[in-house]
Amino acid sequence: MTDATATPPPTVAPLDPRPRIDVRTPVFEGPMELLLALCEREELDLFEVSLSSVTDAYLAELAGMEHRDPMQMAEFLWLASRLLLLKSIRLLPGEEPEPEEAELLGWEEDVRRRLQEYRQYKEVAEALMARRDEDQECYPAPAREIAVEGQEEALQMDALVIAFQSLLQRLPPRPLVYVGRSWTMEEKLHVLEDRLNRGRFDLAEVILDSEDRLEAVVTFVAFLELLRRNRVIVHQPTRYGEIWVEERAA
Amino acid sequence: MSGPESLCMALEAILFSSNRPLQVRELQRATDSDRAAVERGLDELREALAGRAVMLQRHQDLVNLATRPELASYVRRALRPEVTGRLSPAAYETLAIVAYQQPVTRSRIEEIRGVNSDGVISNLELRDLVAEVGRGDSPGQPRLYGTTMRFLQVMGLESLEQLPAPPGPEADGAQGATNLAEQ
Amino acid sequence: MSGPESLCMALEAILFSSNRPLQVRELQRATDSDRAAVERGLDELREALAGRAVMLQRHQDLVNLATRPELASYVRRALRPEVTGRLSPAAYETLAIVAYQQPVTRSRIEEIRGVNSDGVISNLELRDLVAEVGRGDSPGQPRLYGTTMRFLQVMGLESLEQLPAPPGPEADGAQGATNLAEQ
Repeated sequence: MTDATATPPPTVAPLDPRPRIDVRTPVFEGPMELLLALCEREELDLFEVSLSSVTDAYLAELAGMEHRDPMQMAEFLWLASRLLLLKSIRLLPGEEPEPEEAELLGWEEDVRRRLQEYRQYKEVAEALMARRDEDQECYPAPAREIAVEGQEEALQMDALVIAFQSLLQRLPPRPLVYVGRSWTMEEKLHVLEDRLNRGRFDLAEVILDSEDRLEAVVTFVAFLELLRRNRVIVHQPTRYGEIWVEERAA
Repeated sequence: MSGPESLCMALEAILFSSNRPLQVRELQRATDSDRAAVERGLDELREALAGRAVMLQRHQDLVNLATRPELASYVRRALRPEVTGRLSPAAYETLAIVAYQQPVTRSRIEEIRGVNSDGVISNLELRDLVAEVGRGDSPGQPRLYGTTMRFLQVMGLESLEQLPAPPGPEADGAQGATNLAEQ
Repeated sequence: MSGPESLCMALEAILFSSNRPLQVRELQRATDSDRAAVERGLDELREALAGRAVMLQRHQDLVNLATRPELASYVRRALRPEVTGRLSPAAYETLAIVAYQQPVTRSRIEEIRGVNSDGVISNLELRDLVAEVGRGDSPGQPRLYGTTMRFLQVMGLESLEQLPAPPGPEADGAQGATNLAEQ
């Protein structure tokens, strides 16, 4: 886990009693993984192998490991002790195994079975990893605007005027010392036509671009003119939402 | 809904417009159709989409449209979608176990891996690759984990059925793994 | 690009994945094709889509896919609750994080919330309350999210400076407020 999202939220970290040693740098996360790797390195057949034959390699790896989480280290050490026991039994052959030894031999069978299962998932994991590297992602539909054009109820003119009035209140009145320019409706018509060429626009946004209320009124009248000339269609996808103005298809 | 053909069209329009997977039930409600009709419509849509750039993804009761895996590089070049961070080998291992054993408990995952897997599982949950899908019957009602639609998307699969034959003592695990890599 | 058929497929995949109209030039770049080839591919795609729920729209140099208008009522029925329903507590939480920490990455949001936030973020995008405002410098160039004009309208705010003081006495919050005020 080398990614940033794996880091716990900062508020949680101090509560964790375990020392935050990075256990990710060593190759082996757990004893099963190490054991499997050793069997593969020694080219031992998992179906045939006697685990006592990997004991020395296991102990050597363990000795070379960097300091790590004591809990995790305990898991490695526990397996090491079992392996040593197993090896000592195997070194003294011939005698009838005592009950404790029989239990240990059963344990070996169990570990071999688990190693086989683990190896299968590890192979699937590698296949998934390879697939991921092939750049084969499927991209789902993005958040797109829901096409409701032509479906909503006709926009009422009074609703439009109310919307305009509420916009007006958000614009400053004409300042005492007037420094802005004054607009004619013809000029504003050109501005709106320009905007339409670039695609649809939000009426509120255009009106709020005004320097003062007078300019807003001129813009609004110019917009009404476009509506009257049938040059634009207007729709409001949600009540009290944006009022979209768009060029009417020729 | 006037006919089976238009149901298929309506389903396509809805799925095209939705930025999240939809449940069959939601599709029923939106089209005033029963479950069987929607399932037929989805089958029809799947066929209609053959040879097109978009395919129907299905994960249990969820459906969505997504681009075909072999076209990923074009989408990436055009739109630079956000790159999902790399996963660790431990994460892939856990993902493999969840994919084949779902619904699966944390303790079963840990039994197979032989190590504590809390951190890995919550990382996979955070990335929406794995999710809690219910609670087990055993004492303590342990959480059950399964893969998500996002898992299918990241791996470029239409459904979980496209995963190779499950590994197991009877099947040859290496065989399945090879198939997956070759797809 | 191996052939005209796959160019048509690539164009469809790109247009499907895009949430905005794309310029012909962008399509050329993503597919390594000249203008004439892309135009032919688009013609082909238009034909392939005949009788389907989705159509190719063209406005001057801009192209995009959209559902056919006669299917809009299904789309609205299926997805209206998402756009107009009440915001969930999770959505408010996410919105608050975006408002105070913007521009903010998805992973930062998830770090604070502690859960996967894909769904919530895309719902907020759908409602036009948050939007992508750029890309981060860190590996993978993660999307950066910020609030929109519509957020201000919905909240009855004239500007982001009118947001109440950010939560948390810690330096991090104060930092955020300063950044916000400076924007």
